[in-house]
This record gives sequence, structure tokens and C-alpha cells, in this order.
Amino acid sequence: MSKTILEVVDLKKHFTHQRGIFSALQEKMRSIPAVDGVSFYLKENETVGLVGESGCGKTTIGRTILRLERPTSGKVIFDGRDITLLSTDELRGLRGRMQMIFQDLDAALNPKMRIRDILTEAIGVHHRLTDAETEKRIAELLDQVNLKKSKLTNFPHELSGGEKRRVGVARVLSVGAQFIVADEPTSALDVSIQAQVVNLLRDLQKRLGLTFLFISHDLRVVELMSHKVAVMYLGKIVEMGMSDKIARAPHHPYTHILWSSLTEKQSREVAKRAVSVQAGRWGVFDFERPAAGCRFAPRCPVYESKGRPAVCTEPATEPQLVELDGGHRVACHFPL
Amino acid sequence: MMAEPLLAIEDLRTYFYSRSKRAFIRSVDGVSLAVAKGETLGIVGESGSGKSITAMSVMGLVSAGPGVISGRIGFRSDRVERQLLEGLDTCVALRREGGRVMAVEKDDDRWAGQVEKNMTGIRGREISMIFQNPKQSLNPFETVGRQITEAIMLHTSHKIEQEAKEKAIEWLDRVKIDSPRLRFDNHPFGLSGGMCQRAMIAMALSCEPHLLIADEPTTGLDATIQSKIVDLLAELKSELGITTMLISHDIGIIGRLSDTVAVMYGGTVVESGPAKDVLSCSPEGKHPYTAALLASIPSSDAVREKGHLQAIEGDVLDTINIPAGCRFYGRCSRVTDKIREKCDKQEPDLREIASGRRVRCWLYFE
Amino acid sequence: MKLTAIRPVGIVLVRELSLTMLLLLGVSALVFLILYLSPGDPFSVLLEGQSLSEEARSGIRQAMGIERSWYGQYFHWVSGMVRGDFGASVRTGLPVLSEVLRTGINTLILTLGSLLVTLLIAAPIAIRSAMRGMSKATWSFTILSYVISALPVFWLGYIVIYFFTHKLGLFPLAFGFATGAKKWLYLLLPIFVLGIGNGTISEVIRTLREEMGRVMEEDYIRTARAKGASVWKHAFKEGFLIPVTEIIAAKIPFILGGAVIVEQVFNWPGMGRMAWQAAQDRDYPVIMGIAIVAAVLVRLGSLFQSVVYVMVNPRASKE
Amino acid sequence: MKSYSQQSGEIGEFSDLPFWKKANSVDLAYVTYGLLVVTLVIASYLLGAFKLLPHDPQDIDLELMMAPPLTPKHVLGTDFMGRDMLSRLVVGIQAYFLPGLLAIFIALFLGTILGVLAGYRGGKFDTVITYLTNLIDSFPRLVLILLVIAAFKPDIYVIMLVVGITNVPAVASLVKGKILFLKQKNFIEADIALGLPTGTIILKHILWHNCRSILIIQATLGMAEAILMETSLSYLGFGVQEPTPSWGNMVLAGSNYFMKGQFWPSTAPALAILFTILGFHLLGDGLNNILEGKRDK
Repeated sequence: MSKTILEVVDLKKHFTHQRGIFSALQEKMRSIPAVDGVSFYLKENETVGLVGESGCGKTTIGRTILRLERPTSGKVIFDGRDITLLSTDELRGLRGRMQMIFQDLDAALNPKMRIRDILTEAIGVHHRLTDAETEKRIAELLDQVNLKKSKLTNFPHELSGGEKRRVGVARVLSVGAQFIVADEPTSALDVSIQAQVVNLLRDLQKRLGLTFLFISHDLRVVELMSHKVAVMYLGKIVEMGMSDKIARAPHHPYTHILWSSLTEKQSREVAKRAVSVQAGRWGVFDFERPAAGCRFAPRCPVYESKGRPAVCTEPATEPQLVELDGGHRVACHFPL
Repeated sequence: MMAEPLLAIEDLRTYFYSRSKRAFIRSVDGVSLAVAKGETLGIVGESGSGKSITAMSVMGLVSAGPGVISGRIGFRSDRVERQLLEGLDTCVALRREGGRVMAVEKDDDRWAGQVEKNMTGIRGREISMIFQNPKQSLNPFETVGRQITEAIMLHTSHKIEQEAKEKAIEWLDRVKIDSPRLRFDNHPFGLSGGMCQRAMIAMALSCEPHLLIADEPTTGLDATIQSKIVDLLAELKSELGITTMLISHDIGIIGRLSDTVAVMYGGTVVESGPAKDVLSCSPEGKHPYTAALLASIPSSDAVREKGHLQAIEGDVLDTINIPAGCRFYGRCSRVTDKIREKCDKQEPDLREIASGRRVRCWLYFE
Repeated sequence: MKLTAIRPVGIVLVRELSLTMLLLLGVSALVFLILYLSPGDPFSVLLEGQSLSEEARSGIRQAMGIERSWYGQYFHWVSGMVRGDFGASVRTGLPVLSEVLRTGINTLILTLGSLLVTLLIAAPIAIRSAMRGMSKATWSFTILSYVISALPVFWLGYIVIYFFTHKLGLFPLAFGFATGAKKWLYLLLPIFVLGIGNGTISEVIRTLREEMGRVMEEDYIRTARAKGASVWKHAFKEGFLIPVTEIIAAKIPFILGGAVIVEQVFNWPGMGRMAWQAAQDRDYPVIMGIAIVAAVLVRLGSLFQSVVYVMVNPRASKE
Repeated sequence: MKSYSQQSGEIGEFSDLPFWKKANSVDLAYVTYGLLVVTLVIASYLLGAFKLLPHDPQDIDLELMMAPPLTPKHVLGTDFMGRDMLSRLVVGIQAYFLPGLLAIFIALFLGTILGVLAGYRGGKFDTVITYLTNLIDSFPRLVLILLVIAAFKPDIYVIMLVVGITNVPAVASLVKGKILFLKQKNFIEADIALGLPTGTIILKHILWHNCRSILIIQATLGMAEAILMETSLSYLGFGVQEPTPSWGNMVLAGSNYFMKGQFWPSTAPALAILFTILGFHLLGDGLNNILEGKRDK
């Protein structure tokens, strides 16, 4: 049994609107739906996928785990230490072991620096190396991410999307990170390049024993990459389990809708299923104030078909994650 | 057999200019396509393949740089018959060297005037267009309803505001927007991305155009919303029978909605034909790019077995450095020794290899 | 305007006004600080050259409230201002507020008029080049605008005066003393000079062109073109109206500064000339009053901008 | 008519051209002219500082008053007291050159610090800095300076200190804007996640790599502003006093003769102002277009 590398306990992150007399002077703060009590853990050399629609808080979780954002409450235990309590300096030491791949292809890359300088700098952050050693390390990294040596003299904007992503991965690897939060690493890429990056990440995981928290809205890629998958809806995890179970035998109506929308889009015949998704007249959702009780109830076909039971909308009976079988957990009063 | 085309694009070339490289970006480089009346043509391709620029060229929305430098676009409906690029060639002067365009001189003012002249009565009335990023594509300063009403008053016989408003509400209802009367007075920021796209569709269809160009209509929307929009488009298509040019990088959507499909790579069409043939799983009779593209999508089987994905090696073609030979040669895995020489040196043309199926590959030419 | 749009305007008004109050408090504190730090005390000028006994001096000081502690003095001054009492000019003995307001009107006309001139020249060039690309005509106008912006406004004033009075004999030299209809006619000249010579034309052209150019690239403008609607109509609010109000708000301080010089050149009885005179005479109450009134004008410009922004942009009013 | 051409017929890698080659020719012309003016100003400043002048600028020659340009021995003529115009113009640069540099230094130094605080730290810092910015912007500059003049009767250096301070908000907001832009691109966050020390991020990645061009541009525009301010004040009689020449007081002194049709004594310094300010403006805007890629589309 491999050991637990990261544990997240009841993590909450609330963003507040700026109010007050000076608010006229300031940029308005955007209100993002909060992460509202999320718990999960990752074992070494394992990938956990985090899926959900945009704005459900999955990126915020990734950022909070790396303390790029301070959590409102809750614990993030990395390697036995609660990183929410660490000072900035202690945290900096830890950054050599936990890293993030950002959705934005240009994120890690200073537009005014050449690729060689970007990598040299990153290597030097946590390790003192001689020039020759650095040179060797760069060659090693290029080999790991399968990037041509000639690209070292280029500036970021001269690279293609796939190459930028590879440089980003190389930079993350350069510090020797073991745990990596990958935030939508394939979403900005072309289909043919996407497959390359997915293969690359899986290769690296095998070779270097990496642990991934894989955030994506692309269900197929998540399913392919991950051992376990957590499905998020408006700041909460609604279902969690082994990836094939989630994909093929979901218990939460939302998970079901997510995966069936994938097949529906592709097949002309709408698959006949236990729950038929209504040809949607979905209302407007207030992302900032989720519904009382079960957050998904306003969109839930089961809730409709059961005749709108009160238990779904009572604030007191908000469904909690309950273990069903073999580690599969779901937060629903009427699991499928 | 192909019905009479509503829109026929012949050898379209649209170039942009990279100042930092002093070179042309050949976004669209010799595209020929035809959209038959009543059918849906799906154009699929990766970023930089020129699919969106093709659509923009049709609508006369390309204005930066050299722009559309040659080709013909014929549009023929029961109301109008027009060459959409008429007179534009007199505004640009090309200098060629060895078959390549080396320099372009463009009279911007006259060009802009000519485009406006060609497109009046076409834009919005005959051809309308929906875009990706529906939220940004709607004017944030006007209510959704007023924007639709404006289109109706411009292009249909409903010239009285009240009448146009009723019509707009009717269309909002038709694209299945909740409580259309309320939404009529909403500004785009008050609506979700999916709702904005519905509003865009309502606006595009409200003038009853002959051709609808949908440019990545689902990109950037959530998966669940995407499938709703696709449902809606499918429903409207069967209801109205409107001719559609659908552009997407998402093969799933193209497969669901199209009758015929054109696959674009590096600014040109590499394969076209009936949807079910082009998008079928067997690589038989397909352009190697199409086959590899289809294979690189994680299939249900691949996902279940957690196997290796079949990636296309190399990078998407840089449309500045277009090689002399086949554009896909550098990434192609099906080159045989017999045709290697040709693939490297000479660009194949788009030939019909079976009824309605055209491929641009030496593999199939004797 | 619909009823729903009034509420956000009200909110913005309240917010901007409270901000203005806060800023004016800061402005007055800063003005006071400068004078407090100046050699001697602010009112010693008044007593200069008068042979009075030490006792009499302190008596006068006491009466004026100078013997108080610094915060006492500040509070005394600010509370006077709130009541509309800005003190009296050291030189003339006239109450400052009414003097500043009297001259301020002239300056306001000059300022707003020249803003209008600037915009009338800059906007067409900017809009045309943003919407249609640079042509030979817009290029030459742009280059010309750079040259004009670098012209020292006082010298431009001389040229204009020389030309109109000596060559054409149209205007008298003593602008300030004209009355009635003539006064308005004579005002045209300084307005025009300040309008083109305030050094901001090239910047205004540049800003407007950039803003309009940015908006022309927006997706919704593409939609407008695709549906055959008027691009200008769709781009107007974001590409023209909002930047223009921003320019007006941002340029008011510059043009008020320029007015000091132009009023000097044209002998125009405005606030700027008064400020110049007061600086010559170290007439503190006057220059303090002018600083406050000028700050109020600047804040009014920004208030105007915020209100227009909220009225135009439905998103802002949602806040 | 616009023309576009490919650099060569070879098919190979089209690599990026160096920035001066991809620049618009108009911008290059702007910058060339601007640099010419800067060189001239610096050279004249040095000539004036080391007294390497054709004539003593105070030398009165009552025989030769109001000489037109190209008079023998006086290339640019003489003024109403027969003083050599060229020498006076060259010495006039002394009036604004060092004070102007001071103003630029203050504006850039404080502006950068405040901009970084507001953009990088945000929150309360941002609130306070925005308030201060608004406060300074509430004063018309010239009125503020007149106030300072009334209070202190200061010399030009103190005035330029005030000019520098009034330019702080502009610099601060530019730096802040750039940082917010970089933040939005997750670029700063990636640096933090990598574990780079804050000092390196701010000094190297933000200021050195991404803000230096806007600071250079602000410096050139700041010089134009300093010249304008100095000449305006001298014109108003508050700056450099006669007989020490400054371009502003030369225009003022010449103005009495202007109405009598003797244009040259005030026109010569006015043209000097015109061409110098034009040079700094064009340099700033040209650099802005080239370095910040404002006209690339």
C-alpha cells in the first residue's frame, strides 16, 4: 500500500465582494463560487481527476492546495505537514516538491526570456548547480519532455502551443516536483497535440513516479488519465470513486448527465437510459448563491421525476458524501 | 448526386501578414468548397487550418493585412445571385515568383468600399453567422432583445418596432429560452454562455437567411451546455431545413450535424465527402491526416483500457512555412517508398476518388 | 431613460460625492500643510511692513485665529470654508470666495470651450483613422497634431493676437474689459488658442484612436458587421462616448493649467490670472481658495465621467 | 495603398526579425528625430556647462541689437540687447536639464514603488495609493506649483520636485496596469508556485523584463513635460530670472517686440521649445509603438 501524499480536509474558500467607501476607486472583485467543504486524499504515484463545469471551483481547489490562495478554513496536509499553517519561507522550501501546470499556455513563461534562461532559472531556484551540471540537467529535461534542443534559443512566442506546454512541463519538472496539480493541461491544445501531451504526462508519471491532481472538463481525458475521479458541482464534490465506475456506473444524476452529454453529442440516436435528460429549458442559476439543500436540485431530473421531494431542498438535509460500495462515495438522497 | 450549390467557393486564398517575420501567413491557401442547398457542410480542422478564415472571407469580414487576395465565391439563392468577391481583384496587385505570391499591393479604401458594396443585402439577410464566445459576440451595451429586433427591422418586412419585437420574442421562444419576455430585456452579461448562444442563434435565424454559418458554435461552453446547443441546432435544422456551413474542431459535433464533411489542414481542404464515409473508423480511402485525427481522439475503448493514445507526431503546420510538397508529409506515417519523392516535392491536388469523395493524397493517385 | 436606470446613477452619485468630499478634505489638508510649512506663518505677509507693536501684532493674530495650535488653525480654516467663508484677499481685502467664483466663471467658459475645440479637431481624425485605417490625409493631420501639441501656447497666443489685432484689426488688446456681446466674441480667440495649444491634441487623437481601434477588434463589432448593421452605431458607446468622457475628465486639470498662461497672454480676467497675481503677491487666502475651487472642478469632471459611464454601461449599473 | 512583401523566396524558418527591423518606418522616423533632439540637448547642455560658447550669453552689444539670423558672427542673430541668441539658447538648456532629470527620477522612482505595491500587494495598499493618486490628480499642476511658489518662493529644483511628484500617479498606474496584466496571465503566480524569491520576481521578472520599456517611455515624456513646465513658469516670471537665459523668459522678454513686428527674439526660443518638446514626444510615442508593439496589427 503506497502512502498518502496529500490530504485535503474540509477545505473552504470564500471570496467576498469588496464593499466600502473606497470601492469606487478599485477594480471590482469578481465573485467566484466558493469551494465549500471539500475533502479527499491522494496516494503516491496516483492520479485523481477533478471534473466539473466551468466555475464550479475546481481550479480554486488546485490553487488553494498550492497556497496560491489562502483557504478560508480547512486543512491541506502535504507529506504530514499542514501547509495552510506554514510561513512563506517554509512554503518556499516545499515548492520544490509540489508544482502546478497552469491552463494558460504562456503562464510559466516570461515573454522576454529565452527558453534556456527560463529553464536555467527554474533549475537554480531550489538547487545550486554548476554551469556544467545545469547544462546536463537541461538536456535531461528536454529529453524527458521530448523537445528539440534548437528551441532553447527561442522566445516563448516563437513556439507552438504544444511546445509551450512541453516547456511548461519541463519547468515544473526542473525543480524536482513529485506532486503536480495539472489545471486543464490539454484544453488550449489541438486534438492531435492533446494526445501527445496526455501520453507525455502518463509516461512521466510512470518514469518519475509522479502524483497528479488532474483538473479538466474534458471527461474522456480525465477518465484516461486518472485512477480516481471526483465530480464537482458548485463548490462541492458530489461523487467520487474509481474512474471507470464514475464513467460507466455513476450514482449521482449530475455525473450521469455529464457523461451522457458526451455520448449524446456524438451519436445520432439518443441512448436509451434509465434517466432521460429533458430537452433542456434550464433556468438561470445564481452561481453566487447556490440553492438551499441539494445544490443540484434545480437542474436535477430525478428531483423532477420524484415529484420534487422536500428533502432535496431543505437546508438542514443537504446531502453529504456517503460511501456506497468499494470506496465509491456519492452525495445524493436518491442515488441511481 | 450533389444538389445545386447555394455557395460555391473556388480556389480561395486569404493571406495575413506577419510584420515580425516579414512573411505571409497563408491562412487560407486554395480552398474550394461547395455547400448544396438544404444540406449541412461540416468543416473540421485544427487551429490554424483556415476553417474560420474561410467563413470570414465569405462574409467579407477579413480586413486586416492583405486579406482575400484571390478566388471566387459564388452565392445563388432564389432571391439573389452574386459573386461575393467581385471587383476585389482590382484592388490588389500580386507579384508572383515561381508560383508563390511574394508581394501584395492593396488599395485599402477602395477594397473596403467594394466589400461593403458586394455584401449589402447579403450579410444578415442572405447569410448570417454565429460565432464562438457568444457572450463577447453580443453587444454588451444593448439588451439582447434590441439586438435581435435590430436585425429583424433591418432585413425583414417587419419595420415597425413593436411588430419586430413580437417577432424577436417569438424567436427567443423558438430557441428555447426560458421566459423569453423577461430575457428580452436582459443584457448579455446577465445571461449564461449557453443562453447567449441561443440568443445569437435566434438573431441569426430571425431574418430567415438562406445560409447559416456556424463558426465553432459550442467552443468554450460547458459539456452539458454544448450538447444542448447541438440538440437545438439539430432540431432547428430539421424544422427549417436551412442550409448550414458548420465549422468546428470537435469531430463529435461535426459528425452529429453534417451531411457532408470537409477536412482542412494547413489552409487547404485535404478531404471531403459524405459525413459517414469521411468520419468512419476505417482508414480505407482516407487522407492519412483524417485517419490519424480520428485515431487521436480518445475512443471509448482506448479510455477503458487506459491504453496509449495514437498521437500525430510533430506540430500543427505553421502556415508561414508551407512546404513545396504535401502539407502533411512531415507528420505522415503512411508514406510509401513509391510516392516519397512526390510527397516531398509536389503538392497533390484534390481529386475525386469515389462518387462525392475527394482526397488530396498521392496514395490514391496512380 | 427608464426608471430602472435612475437608481444606479443615484448610487454612483452618492459614492462619487462622498469620494469627492474625502478628496477635498485631503486637498485642503495638503494645501494647509504646504502653507503651514512655509517660512513665517501664513498671515505674516499681511503684517509685513506695518509698524505695529508686538502686542498689537499678537492681538491681530489672535483675532485671525493664528495663535491656535496647527490643528486648531486647520479646523478653523476648514470650518470657515464649509460655511462659505474662504477668508479675504490679503491684497484687496475682498472676500475670496466671491472673487474666485466671479473669475472662475470666465475660466470655466474658457476651459470647456477649448476642450470642445480640442475634441472637434481630434475626434474626426481619430475616428476616421481607427475605422478606415491610416490614409495620407490622416497621416498628415496626425503629424501636424504632434507639432501643434509641442507649440508653446504663449507664443501661439502672440501670433494670433498679432495677426488679428495688428493685421486684421478685429480684436482689441484689452480683452478683459469688453462687455456684452463683444465679450463673447473676444472669448473665441483665447478659447481657440487654448483649444489647439494645450499640448494634448496628439495625445487625445492617440487615445481615441487606440480605444476605437480596440473596440473595432471586439467580437460584437464583428457580429454587427455580420448582420449588416451599422458598425459606428454599435461601436459608439464603448469606442467613442466612454473614452471621450474619460478624456474630458482627465484633461480638465491640464487645461486649467494652460488657462493660467492663456489668460496671462490675453489679459483675460479669469481664475488663472488671479492665481498668478496671488502667487506674485503671496496672497495665501486667494491661492488656497483657487486650489480648492480648481479641485472641485476636477472632481466635477470625474463625477460627470462616472455618471455617463454608469448610464451607458448597463454592467456597471448592476453593481 | 498598402504593400506587403515576403522577405525572400526561400522556404525555411522565417525567424523573428530584430525589433528595429519589424518596426514601422514612421515610428523609426519618430525615434530617429527624437534621438537627434536628445543628442543635441545633451551636447548643448555639456557645451553650456563647460562654457564652450561662441559668445558670452550676457555680453551686451548695443551696436548690434535685434540682428536677424545669419548675421556674421551671430548665426542666430541677437536679441534686443544685442546678446548672442545662439549662446543664450544653448545656455537656456541649463535651466531645465538637470531639474528635469530630477523630476523624471522622482516620478519613476516613487511611481515604480507605488505601482509595484498597488499591483503586486494589492488590497489596502492599492486603496491608499489610489486615494493618493486621485488626490494629486485633483490639483491642476500649474495651480499646485503656483501654490508652492507662493509659499516658498522656491528655486527650480524644488519646483521640479513638485512636477516629479505630480507625475508619480501616471507612472504608478502604468506599472500597476502592467502587473495586473501579468497577473491575469498567471505569469506571476507561476513564478510564486515555482518558489522564486519575491525580490527576483519583482526586480527581474516584473520590472527589468516587463516594465523597462514603459519606464523609458515615461522618462522621455517626463522630460517633455519638465521642459514645458519650466518654460511656462519662466514665461510667467516665476522660473529662471533675467539676465540668466531660459527659453521661457527669452520668449517673455521678446514678447514686447513681437507686437511691433520684431518676431525673432521670441520666435527663436519658441521654436527651440517646439522642436525639443516635439522630439521628446515623438521619441516617447515611437518607442511606445516599437517596444510595446502598439501598432503591430
